[in-house]
Amino acid sequence: MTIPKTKLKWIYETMYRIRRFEETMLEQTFKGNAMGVTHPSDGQEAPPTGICAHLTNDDWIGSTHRGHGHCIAKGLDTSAMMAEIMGRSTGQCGGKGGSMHIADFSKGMLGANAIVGASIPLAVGAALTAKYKGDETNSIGVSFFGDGATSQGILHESMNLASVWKLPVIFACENNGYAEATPAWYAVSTEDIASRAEGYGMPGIVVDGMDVFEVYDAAGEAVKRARAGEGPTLIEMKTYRYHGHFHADDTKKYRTDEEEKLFHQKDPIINFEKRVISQKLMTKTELESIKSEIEKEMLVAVEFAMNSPMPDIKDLYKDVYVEYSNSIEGLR
Amino acid sequence: MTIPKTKLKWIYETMYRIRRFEETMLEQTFKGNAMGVTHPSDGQEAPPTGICAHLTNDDWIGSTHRGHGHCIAKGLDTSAMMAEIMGRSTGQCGGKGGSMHIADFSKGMLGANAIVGASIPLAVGAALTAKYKGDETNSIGVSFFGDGATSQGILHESMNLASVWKLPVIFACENNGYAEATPAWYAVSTEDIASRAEGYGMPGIVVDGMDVFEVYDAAGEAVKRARAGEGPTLIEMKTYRYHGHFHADDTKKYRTDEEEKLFHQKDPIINFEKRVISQKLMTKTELESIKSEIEKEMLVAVEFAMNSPMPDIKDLYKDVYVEYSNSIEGLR
Amino acid sequence: MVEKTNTNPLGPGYENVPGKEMRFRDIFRDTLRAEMIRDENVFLMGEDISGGFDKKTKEPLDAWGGPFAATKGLVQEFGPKRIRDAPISEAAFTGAAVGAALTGLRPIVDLMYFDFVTVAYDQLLSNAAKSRYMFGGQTKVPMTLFARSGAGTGHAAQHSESFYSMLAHIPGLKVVVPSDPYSAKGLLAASIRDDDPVFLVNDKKLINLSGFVPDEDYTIELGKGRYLRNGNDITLVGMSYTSIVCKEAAEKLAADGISCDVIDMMSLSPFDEDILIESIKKTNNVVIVDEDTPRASMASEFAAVIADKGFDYLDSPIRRVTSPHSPVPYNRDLEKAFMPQPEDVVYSVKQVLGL
Amino acid sequence: MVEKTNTNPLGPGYENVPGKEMRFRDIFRDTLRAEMIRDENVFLMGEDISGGFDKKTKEPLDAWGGPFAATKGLVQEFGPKRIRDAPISEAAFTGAAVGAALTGLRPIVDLMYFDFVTVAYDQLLSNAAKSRYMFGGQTKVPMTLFARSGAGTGHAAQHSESFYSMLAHIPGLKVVVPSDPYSAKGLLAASIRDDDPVFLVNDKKLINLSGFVPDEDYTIELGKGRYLRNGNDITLVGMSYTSIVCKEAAEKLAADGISCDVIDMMSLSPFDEDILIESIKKTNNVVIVDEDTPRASMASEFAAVIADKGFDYLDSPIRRVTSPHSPVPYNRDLEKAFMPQPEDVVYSVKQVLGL
Ligand SMILES: Cc1ncc(C[n+]2csc(CCOP(=O)(O)OP(=O)(O)O)c2C)c(N)n1
Ligand SMILES: Cc1ncc(C[n+]2csc(CCOP(=O)(O)OP(=O)(O)O)c2C)c(N)n1
Ligand SMILES: [Mg+2]
Ligand SMILES: [Mg+2]
Repeated sequence: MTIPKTKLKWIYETMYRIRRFEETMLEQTFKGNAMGVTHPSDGQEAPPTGICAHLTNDDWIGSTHRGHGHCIAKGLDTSAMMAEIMGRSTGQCGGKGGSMHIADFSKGMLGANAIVGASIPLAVGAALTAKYKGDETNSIGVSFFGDGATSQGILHESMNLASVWKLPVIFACENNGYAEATPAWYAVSTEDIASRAEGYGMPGIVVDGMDVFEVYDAAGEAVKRARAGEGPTLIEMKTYRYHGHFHADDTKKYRTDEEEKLFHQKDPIINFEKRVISQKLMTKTELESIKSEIEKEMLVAVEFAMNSPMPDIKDLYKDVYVEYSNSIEGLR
Repeated sequence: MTIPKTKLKWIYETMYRIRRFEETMLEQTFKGNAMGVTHPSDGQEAPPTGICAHLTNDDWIGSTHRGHGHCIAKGLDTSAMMAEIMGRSTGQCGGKGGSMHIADFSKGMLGANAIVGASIPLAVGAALTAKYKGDETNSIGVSFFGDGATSQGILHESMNLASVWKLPVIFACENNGYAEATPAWYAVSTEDIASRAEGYGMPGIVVDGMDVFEVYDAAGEAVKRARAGEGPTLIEMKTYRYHGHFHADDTKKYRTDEEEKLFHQKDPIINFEKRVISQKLMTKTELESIKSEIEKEMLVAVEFAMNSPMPDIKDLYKDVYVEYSNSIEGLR
Repeated sequence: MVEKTNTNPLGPGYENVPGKEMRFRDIFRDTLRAEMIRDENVFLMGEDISGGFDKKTKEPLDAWGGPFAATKGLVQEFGPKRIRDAPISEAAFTGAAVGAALTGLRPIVDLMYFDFVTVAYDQLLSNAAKSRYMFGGQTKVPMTLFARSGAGTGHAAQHSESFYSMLAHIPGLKVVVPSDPYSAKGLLAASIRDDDPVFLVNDKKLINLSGFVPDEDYTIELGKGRYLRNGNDITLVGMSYTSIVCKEAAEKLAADGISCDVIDMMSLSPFDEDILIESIKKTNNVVIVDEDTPRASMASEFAAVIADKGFDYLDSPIRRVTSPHSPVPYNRDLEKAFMPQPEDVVYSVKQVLGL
Repeated sequence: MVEKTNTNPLGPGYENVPGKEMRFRDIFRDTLRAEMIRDENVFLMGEDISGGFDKKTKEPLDAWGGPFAATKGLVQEFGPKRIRDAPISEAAFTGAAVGAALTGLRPIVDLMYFDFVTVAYDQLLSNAAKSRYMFGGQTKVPMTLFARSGAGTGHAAQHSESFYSMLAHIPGLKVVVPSDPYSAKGLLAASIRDDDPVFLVNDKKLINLSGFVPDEDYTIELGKGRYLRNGNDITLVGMSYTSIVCKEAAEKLAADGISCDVIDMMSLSPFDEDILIESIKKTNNVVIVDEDTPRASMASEFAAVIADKGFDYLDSPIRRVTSPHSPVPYNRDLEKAFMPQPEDVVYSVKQVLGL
């Protein structure tokens, strides 16, 4: 597929925003400014970017504990994200969710989710709404999940259900080779996860998840299929996380230097730059200006978050139910 | 595979015992002598028989709500089974379990199970014990489940786990085409369930589940593989239940006469008889004498059950835990 | 349509309401139908809720019409888009219902037997109940689930659960327990119209019982209990089927000159603290009756609330009459002994009152 | 080995027991190790309990050594046969553990975060807890599960649960909640040796705390509570981390001249009714402190038991101090407000005593 220039710019900007957000976020985590555990997704910029490039705000995505990239690719505001990670009242979820629970329903983002596999049926449900409401929007659902999540029964149930109901949904597997320290070759009983798709009557596609162009093309086909009412697709994207499972995890204990180097050579951002420049699709100046915009954005995000107030303690009792009831206040 | 004469007799005897047990049990259910719901398995005699023909008391099977055939093939006593269905103290589980919870641990029978799919990991666990204990017995685990159970995530998780741990287990799918009234073509997103095996790094085999010889051969291979430490196998047996989902279910509401007739023509018992007689493996007299023995056995089973006492009300409080504690008696 | 006017004690204001005697199962289905007509975003999913498909036409056959025929006839009227037969994947379709609720629909999930909630437990607890709070109030989860609970039908350990207390424990979820056709209609309609996830627990023993149902469209406010009988000597607290057990016990006790307030809690989360305290202020004694097993149960919860807020009005210990801390046995006699019976309540009342 | 003798109040008989100060996490691992040495049928499974594998040799790397390093070093000693790394399939490996327990092994399952019990809920409730009863006592299920509970570490709604009351509700299952290194050793060893399924709930806030641990091999009987402090004015009931909260509250109250009995329940199912009633007979007042959310909780259960069997000894209402009926918030200040604090206990005690 040829990619329109504006889209190309969006792709670069999005990948670079994810990269720099994660690096900035990690810095802040180590400074003690994040309130909990964070799971960086740098290295894995291509999957969310290549897929969300085909989506609008009317489409829905489900995400994981490693959800910042999905959020950014779906258009969430990085200041509100940073504030959420810092537990501020201005955060995307008012400081109640944190890194593992960022959601923005106005952008079609159903939420990061800290239970492995648990968000998969949510995207199926969103696709059900889309099909139920019919032509109104012709929207679709995308479920992002990792190689580790494929061991959860809920994936299997969701794929079968989506296939039986022929729902417009994409199962987007980010196979980064590891679930915590456990390698996929140990815990996943097949070489290619996508090979399981056939057993659910849907196409299964393997792509290089370090190459945003490959992801973009495969996603384009799957989105077309979904919007045309032809049902679900499973896309497996072989990718890599540059950092540890969570901010304090030391990858040296379970990954080799060679392996890490290999994937760094496939860096999605550097290779994008090389390609667009050599193919004369974008200029170095264009790239640089995007980069510097994003550097500024990150400064703004940190500034915004750090200067935001903490939530009011009374908010503890808010939003358990739609209507507040003092019976939730507990017993003191 | 050629089948030794004693085994051949055992196979016929077992299939006929299952058939007549179910018919007798249904009669008793309609007379009001069973205390709850019963799920007959007549028509499906070949799968449990062809598989258990390869097993000993040291091997373990997990079963389902439709478990009488599995019990009988694993050598359980039909009188104790009938007594259990009638809720008697002499029943296999002292009247506490009923039709859906018959177990006999002395025979390697891990229990019928009324939660669809729930017994699957139990057989995996039994296989784990076998592997853990090593050469002591070289035993294996077999998990029986239906086409409907394939929609439960636990099957997927169990197959992956068994494959990753390379456990000696057989996933024995009795595809009788229906889960309650729901046809497999509607709810299962693949033509052959066995086709899913590949995605779990194990062989998947489809056999005619109305033909005990086919089942016997496929099971023989799978059992050999398991005992040789080569890991799990998925066998899909296309079969049919002659009666409704449960005793009072009317199949006319969702199955066609043609379809029912078709499968009755494949009757596993009649075709066995034809084959062994035409191939001169057994004589008509041998078959008749087995049949009349079993008719007697059924009379004995009903007699035994009907004449057995009900459990003592005090037994209500027994066996919640290994050691009795009066704190379980509840609050009256 | 009006066959007779109210003869049942629905409380003041209901004396002359037009209505009729109906079976629980029939009013349940009628209410589902009415709510589907009322709001086109309301739809149902579950196993065999239409049940069976014609192989050639691919059309639903409505062979089962749902477990206990709860949805019989609805697929003809609303089609398979709104009466969605699902594979045996409770976790996936409960999760899909959450996803649909988050994106604008109002799904109803029929989980068949209450026991099966365990395979969908994570979707219920981690997603349905938590989404609104953990996402800072951005969204809501307007879904309804229902399933059949209770012992008494010979279904044994894995098809007879009454563990609604576990659901009532979960913040973000609401739990209601109708005890007759009247409350079934009012609570089901209220649950479907509620913007939070609500679980309606339906004791199997109620399904074929009849009772008076007003014709009018009404809802019962979630979180409110009601009096089924008024008395002065002791308060009997029931929920789901044990409300009937309490009524029967009260009749027996009346014969012995003991007069009972009988409260039917109707909602377990939120629940009606006020009615409990109000009644105890009057009677000064209480017995709570619950078919759920006793430990950390709703019986415990009501006892705890009364032991705190009603302490000063109590003349006697708070007694719970519950099932034993045990799975449900198969044998009919054992099963009957498992369930709280009116005689057990009578016995406990007399004990508490020192009679 | 003996570094110092007992300075902690382990009760009579322990004054001169040889032992040492240890961290909770270290004694937990040492106890797992001791039990694996003691019985070769004991083995462990869970995610990343050795953690990482060498691609070439296929050997475990022990990179993680389990969540919170609970199993660090064990795979070197016992090998991958007995320290079994599992895929992220809690339902399947919990079920496999039940199957292994039914066939002669004594599995231990590390479920990592307590919250994940929801995905394995059916195997726990329908199989582990019911098998013995529904099969008429033919078999037993000697398995142990453990997982980390509790708020206070910024893990937010889906990694901070304390819903142990739901497990204690389940007949056939046992539940224990150590509150210090001493009880961790005794309860873990007792759980592993017990022939029923036992769930040990391990509050995260305890993991890095230290305390006195006797060197000797000992177990703590399941179902027994203990006194952490003796007083006359009021009984404070704690469980898991709230036992520490109660101790701190008691210290503050002592400064105001209020003397407390502090009970650490240690076991939630079965639990020690006798110690509750014994203490209330003396103090006539009680506050129960629980980090679990309030409805149908263990706090409710203890209140209910006291309101029945201890009613005659009570001088004041039974007060519960619990978390709100809410998911756990992320923000640190909200999270702290969510958890019962010693100040909350002090406040409630003074209220109850009318001070
Ligand atoms: C049900 C459940 N089990 C275990 C965990 C702990 N856990 C969090 S992330 C993770 C690994 C997930 O691996 P993968 O799906 O490959 O995603 P990745 O971290 O590689 O992005 C695990 C085991 C969890 N959060 N939920
Ligand atoms: C978790 C769960 N969901 C639903 C049911 C209700 N149910 C009992 S049997 C059955 C159909 C099972 O179909 P299949 O696995 O094909 O077995 P068959 O009845 O055909 O032998 C269903 C839905 C159940 N028992 N457990
Ligand atoms: Mg991964
Ligand atoms: Mg079937």
